[in-house]
Amino acid sequence: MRFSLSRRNFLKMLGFGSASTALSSCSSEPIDKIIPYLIPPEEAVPGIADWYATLCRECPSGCGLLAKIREGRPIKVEGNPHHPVNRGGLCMRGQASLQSLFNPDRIRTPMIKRESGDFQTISWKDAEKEILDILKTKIDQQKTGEIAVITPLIKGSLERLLKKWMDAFHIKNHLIYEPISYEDIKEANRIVFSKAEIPLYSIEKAEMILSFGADFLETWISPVEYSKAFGNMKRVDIKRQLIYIGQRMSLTAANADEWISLKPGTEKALILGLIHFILKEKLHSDLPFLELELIKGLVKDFSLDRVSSHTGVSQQTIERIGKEFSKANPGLALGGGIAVKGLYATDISVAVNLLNYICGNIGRTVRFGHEIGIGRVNPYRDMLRLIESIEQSRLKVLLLYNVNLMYNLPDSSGFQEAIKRIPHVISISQFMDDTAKEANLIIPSSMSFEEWGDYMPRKGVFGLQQPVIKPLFESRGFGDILLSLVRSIDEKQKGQIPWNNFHDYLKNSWKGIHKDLSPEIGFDHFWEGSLRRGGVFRAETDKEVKLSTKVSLDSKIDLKDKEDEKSSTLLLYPSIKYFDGRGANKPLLQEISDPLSKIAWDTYLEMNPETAVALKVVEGDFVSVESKDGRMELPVHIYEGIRKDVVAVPLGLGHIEYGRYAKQRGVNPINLLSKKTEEISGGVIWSPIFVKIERINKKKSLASTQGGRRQFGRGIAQALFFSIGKGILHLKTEKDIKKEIKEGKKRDMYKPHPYPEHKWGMVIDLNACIGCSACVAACYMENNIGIVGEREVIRGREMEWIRIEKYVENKGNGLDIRFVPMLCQHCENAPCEPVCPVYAAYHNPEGLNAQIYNRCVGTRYCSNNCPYKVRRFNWFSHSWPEPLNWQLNPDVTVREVGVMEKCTFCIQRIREKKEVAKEEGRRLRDGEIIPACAQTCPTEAIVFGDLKDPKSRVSKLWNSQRGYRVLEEINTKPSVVYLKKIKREI
Amino acid sequence: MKLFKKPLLIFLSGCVILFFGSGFLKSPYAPVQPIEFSHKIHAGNYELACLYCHSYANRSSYAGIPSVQRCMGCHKITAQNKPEVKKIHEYWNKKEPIPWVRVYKVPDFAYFTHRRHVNKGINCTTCHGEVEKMERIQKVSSLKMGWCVKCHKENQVSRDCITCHK
Amino acid sequence: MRYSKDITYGKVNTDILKILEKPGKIYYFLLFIVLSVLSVGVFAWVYQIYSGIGVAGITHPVAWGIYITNFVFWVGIAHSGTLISAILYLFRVSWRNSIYRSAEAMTVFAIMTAGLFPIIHLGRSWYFYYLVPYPSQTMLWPNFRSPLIWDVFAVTTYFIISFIFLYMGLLPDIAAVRDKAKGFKKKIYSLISLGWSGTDREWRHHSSAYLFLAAMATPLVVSVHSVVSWDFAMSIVPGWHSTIFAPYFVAGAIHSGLAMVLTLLIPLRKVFKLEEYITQKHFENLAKIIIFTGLIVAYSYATEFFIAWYSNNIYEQEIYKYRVIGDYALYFWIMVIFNTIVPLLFFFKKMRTSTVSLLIISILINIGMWFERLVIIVTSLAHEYIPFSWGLYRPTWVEIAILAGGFAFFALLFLLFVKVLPAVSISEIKEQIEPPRKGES
Amino acid sequence: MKRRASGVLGIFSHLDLVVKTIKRLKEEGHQDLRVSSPAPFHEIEEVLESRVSPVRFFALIGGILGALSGFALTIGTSISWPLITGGKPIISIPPFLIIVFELTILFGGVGTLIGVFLNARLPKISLDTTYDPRFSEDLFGVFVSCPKEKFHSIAEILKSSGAEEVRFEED
Repeated sequence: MRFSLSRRNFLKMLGFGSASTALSSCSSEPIDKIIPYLIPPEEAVPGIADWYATLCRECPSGCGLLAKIREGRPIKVEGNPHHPVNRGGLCMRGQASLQSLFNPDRIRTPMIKRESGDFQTISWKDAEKEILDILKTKIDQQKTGEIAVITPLIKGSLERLLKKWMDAFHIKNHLIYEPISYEDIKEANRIVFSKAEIPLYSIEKAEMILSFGADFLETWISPVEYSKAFGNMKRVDIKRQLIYIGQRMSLTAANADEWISLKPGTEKALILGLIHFILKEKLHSDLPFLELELIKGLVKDFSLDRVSSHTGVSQQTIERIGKEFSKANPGLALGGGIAVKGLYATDISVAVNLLNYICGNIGRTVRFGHEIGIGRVNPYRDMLRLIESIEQSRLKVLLLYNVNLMYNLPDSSGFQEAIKRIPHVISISQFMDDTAKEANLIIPSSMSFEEWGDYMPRKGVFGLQQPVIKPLFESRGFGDILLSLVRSIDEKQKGQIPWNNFHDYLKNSWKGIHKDLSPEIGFDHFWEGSLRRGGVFRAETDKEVKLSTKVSLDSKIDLKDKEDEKSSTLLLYPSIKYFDGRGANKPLLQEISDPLSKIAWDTYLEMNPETAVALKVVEGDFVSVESKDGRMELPVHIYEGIRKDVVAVPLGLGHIEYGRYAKQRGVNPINLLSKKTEEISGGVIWSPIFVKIERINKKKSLASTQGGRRQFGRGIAQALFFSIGKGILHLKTEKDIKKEIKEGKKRDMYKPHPYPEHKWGMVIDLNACIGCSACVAACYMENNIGIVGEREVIRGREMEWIRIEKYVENKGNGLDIRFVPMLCQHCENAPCEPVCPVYAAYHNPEGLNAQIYNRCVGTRYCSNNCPYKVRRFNWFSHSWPEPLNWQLNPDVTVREVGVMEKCTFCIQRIREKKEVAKEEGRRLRDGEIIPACAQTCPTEAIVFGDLKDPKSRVSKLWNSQRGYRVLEEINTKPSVVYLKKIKREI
Repeated sequence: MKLFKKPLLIFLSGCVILFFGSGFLKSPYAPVQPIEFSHKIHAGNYELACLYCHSYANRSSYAGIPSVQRCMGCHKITAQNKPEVKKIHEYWNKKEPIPWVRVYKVPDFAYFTHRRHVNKGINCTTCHGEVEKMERIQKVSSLKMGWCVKCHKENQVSRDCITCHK
Repeated sequence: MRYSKDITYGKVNTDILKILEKPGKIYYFLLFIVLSVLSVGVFAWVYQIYSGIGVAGITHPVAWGIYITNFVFWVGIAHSGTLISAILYLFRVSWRNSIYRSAEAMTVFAIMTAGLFPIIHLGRSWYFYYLVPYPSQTMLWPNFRSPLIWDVFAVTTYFIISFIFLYMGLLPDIAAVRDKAKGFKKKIYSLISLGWSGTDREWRHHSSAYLFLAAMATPLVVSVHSVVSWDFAMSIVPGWHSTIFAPYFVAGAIHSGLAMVLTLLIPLRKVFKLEEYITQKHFENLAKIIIFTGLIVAYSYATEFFIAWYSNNIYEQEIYKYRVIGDYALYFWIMVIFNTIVPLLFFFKKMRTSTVSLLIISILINIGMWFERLVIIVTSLAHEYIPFSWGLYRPTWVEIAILAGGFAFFALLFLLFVKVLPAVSISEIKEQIEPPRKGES
Repeated sequence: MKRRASGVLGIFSHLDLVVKTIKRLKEEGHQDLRVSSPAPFHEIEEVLESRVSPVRFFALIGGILGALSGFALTIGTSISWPLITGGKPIISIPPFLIIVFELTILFGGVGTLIGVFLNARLPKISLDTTYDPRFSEDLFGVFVSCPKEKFHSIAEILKSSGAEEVRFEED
């Protein structure tokens, strides 16, 4: 049993393995072993957490992480506050990243495919020999052109090493593949500013944002970074607005002040219409005459009335937006979201550029010279070329590193057949995914947590990735694999590539960075500093750009292709949970319900209620969706936030392989895509896809965590409205607040209990909360919350301690979707406490509503009596298949079947910090204790602290003018105050 | 009626004896360890401080079991020829840790930190008994809730449940 | 009420002791059915404990379901037993004497059945003793502010008192059985008869004790179901949090209980030919009380809705709207019709007097009352304050099996009872018939 | 441990005769009578002029004890480990009263039971020799305990007042 062996080695080195997390409520003496350190590592004290800075590699944005290590295991990751990309925040996927490290379905050893088609374990030596044999023969035959290497976006040292390595083997073809790329933006920038790169968008600075299908709060380029920025933007001035233009109300749109739905494929017309209007009204910032004329020429036939009739957006709206946007100083128009990556993707991005240009946003909110990493990705066109050359058998060896082409490329691309034609497919992969399954040779590569590395999400940001745990299995880092391969070919290479392992190489290449960044200090000092900080970060200066004289775009009003009219338009979008599909094998991401659909564990087709009525389908009915290139059957989810003539499907599920959690779950909509690429940029044509939808005779109940869709006037998610002229309406005055407090006192029957030392409280700013559910993920990881699986979620038994409640309102700006993070409110008059017959629920002297798990007998009375329904019951004992259980937090017990559990305000963190403060003989500092949810929140919507300390942030926010407490009228006196959302009234 | 009066009496008294008797009959838990390590010698005769081996007790929740390296620190030279010491050498050479058998275990749902207790100046013996007199380590305190609470009550320290329950 | 002249003391003994004779085929057949159903229930419970409470349909947010429904239902059943045996005794209602014994037995058995369900319902049944106040090593005691602890006390007290009361009444009759029995049986009976020999001293203390027990049982019975109702009324769940719950539940309890008495007595009377002792008159009287309790229940329903409407409390209103037209509307209408409309049939003398209609109606009422509890519990929990976490409850086979098991358990106890102890009071019937007199003097 | 007593037992089958007999015996000055009957009869109690049963006091004392222990239990335990629930005071009387009430009834009931047992000398391990199985059916028994000498005179009285059977009990 290789695995158990490797585990024992691991324990040997890192000791205290048997700090068993199994709840043992039996009082009899447990015979278990204590395994002490053989050689105690320096500074590591068992029972005390160490934090190491590293990187998150779950998506190309490259956020910085701090990994919490206990007894040698990473048990939690948090955003690295020093890292300029995420600045301490972290998204749902980042939080779940430890589940890819400890995933039970990782490839554990090198494997080779037998004739029979099944894989057989082989030793590393043999595996390397296999590869070398193939490469050597190619070299000997001078046919290294027949070799191609495909990797995901790798930057920094690894990339440089790969280059060297390929030279060593005379390999030319290297493709960088990312399923979701932005070649259209890049291309547009080349056209407009003759600068082929993806710029940096300063969302904080923008006074008004126009987003054309750019879901920058979910998946667009660098979601955490932009969410953070968005939060700050709102904080700077509550009245700053975001307007979202697209067919579907995405999470970003749901957080916008206004969602403008326009006919599919008419974005370009709208943007040009806006430009036309702005120029006509002379609202533009001053431009040289020639440029003005040039642009005028491009937009001449986009008069208001035509555009309006073509896009279905009213003239007033266009005028209003035009006026306000040009007034905004600066504004920011965003494009290039998947929703607009269609036949005219590049044109749209060009138009967006022009719009930004004439309003003088270039160089202010759109900043060049930062070379965002994702710009390096090869477009879809190149992949198609590759496939072509396979078909013409000009390609014999395919070396794949962590790319899941079988899944991410549409069937229409022909790759699925092509790959079978290749004699040698070598897959260096972490998981047995759809692609690895097709390989002849599988090499297990380490997770980012196990290997050295660095990553440059953009210029000036050198993220350093240090391993936080020894490889769990017989996996190796990609760099190490490359090095050892090179080492074992003939001597003269050795001169060029003298390093024994990637760590040495990395250090060496950082000598270079050291030289041009801070030569004044010694390297070791620099190196250690970088390790501690998680990298070196330097503010890059922007590069000036000017309008190219050769700006051009297809400036006819494009009418959507002549498809037969009864077909509707399909919109694909990357799921905030699974991104492009790589999240699907993490049980946590499957379990958390999507912020908008509130559905977990499945793919669904989003459909407008009216369309559904027309099709005679209801929630959960299956329909068949058929495009020119593919057909699939999936259940329907009714969603008001989508146009009648449009349906949408999230990406991410429908894997053939990829581990127990992803395997055979949901459908993969990518297979509906066509082989056609967008002419100019060569990107995938994501939309519009014209599909026929037919009802089929099959239904299922979707794993929805939502009961009622509306608030029925219960004021759970409250909002205020502002209008440009009048400012915010119905804002509380100081007098009202005083009055409230006074009346609050009157309502009590008994005199309030004293809180001698602390009184913990929380404030949640709904204006900042974007519903991204990162807090939910963080809570799961911090508190060992059980994953119950689809069947139980359907029965309403999900265990989430904090949930994002979604409510649909039809006030003010048409459809209005609101999010409320709902967690235990730690009421002062908690209804759950007195009904517990055994004191398992009680109120502690610091205002916490405590739950003592091993005292609980499971009457479930407290749950009935909790008006907020935040108590969760363990209907079964949950299991974490080895090694997932290694992630469990030793400071939090694992709850047994039949026990009630709930949010504790992360009592273990409070306890820890209090202990530290005691040891150091000082008082607790404000902000020292941060619960997992507050810590990870990308928009810093959650503030936690001590209400007894009048100077604490939370006390200051406590009596805010926007403050309210949910269900105030039943006088439970919650310790959580929500700040009302603020929306633009139109 | 008379007949089954005596048997009944005997039976009842039997139950009573068993019930109370069991308390006294029960001997303290002292499992056989892979190495017959004697605290008597180390802590007793040589008067080694507890913290010398259990070095985390004042820094962490765990007191910590000495690493093999720590053992070898002395036993490379001292008492090499002793059979039990030889065993240490074996482990050291095999590069394997010594699988000691746990004697004191706080259940997973309870949080206990040595750091606070040690730094508050509570003697190790208060809970672990007179270890320096024990040939083989034995469990002297039940570690049951009542046992904890009693002490907390006497010293007027927090009896708030979540101080110890996690 | 008077019995026919030809009933003498001797006849009473012989007639009633006849019940205890060796049972016939039907009896064994019934016993077999009951036992098999019971074993299914037991299996279900074992399965539930083995694999976790999750195998039941209860879920979030409806964390209480059939188990608690059964608990309330059975406690309710118990009540009318005490009503007949104790309250009617205090009022010196003569016709109670011939039916009170089986009613009281029903009480005791119903409590025993009810007592099971809270334990079955627990997430960790094996820790049920945490609810019992005893000096444990943890130095921690139960929370006496919790209605569930009130339940523990109320139900145990109710059981003990009812049992004592039943036993008191039984003493002279057990003696009577003893005097007829032979061999081993005689030993047992003389043991449990405690050597009762009907002397003046025994009778004197006995009857005074009997009176006091009746006097104590009367407030107790009211308190017990009030406490049970407070499990709901003390919470803040809309649809539960209501001041009328205590009287409403007590009335409902007696309503269902009387129905259950009928359901038991009618077959009993038929099988053991007790027409002379349990007469149509008894049934008619019971039927009349049922009309009354039925009306009270109807009134309570009306009041609930009125309060919900008049309070103008959106949460309350939502709940009651939901009950009438929501997912559980069917249950609601079963409850309304069976509990309030059907009993009104007893206004017709025919309905009161024909055993068939009596039996059918009483069974319908039992069903109705069971659903009343289900509706109250489930609908309220399903639509609480936070719309986002509204949910549904679908019972699973486990719950159904245990439900059936509960009925089987009760039936089993009753079956055994009628064959082991006099199901009709001998001595108290004698009190009702003319004692033998020479008449000269 | 049979309670042997010397005396005369008369067995009757009619209530009125029994009553007459008792009257007469009392007139004759025989106070120590024990009457057995299938059911309780006020006539008999009246002629025996037996005082009111003291069981009521047992009930009362039991009840009082119950109430006290109820208060002790609830308040005592709440104080011994004060835990706040739902913002209610540590000693919240209203809920405690329910416990108190239940315990009052419980102890009262048990007290009553004890009362009966003590007063009626129950449980008896075995029946008196003077007991006749038919007493539990339809016969009445009047037992006059008296020394051997008086046997005949009493037997006379009994017979003459309609006893169907007369038995002598010697110790």
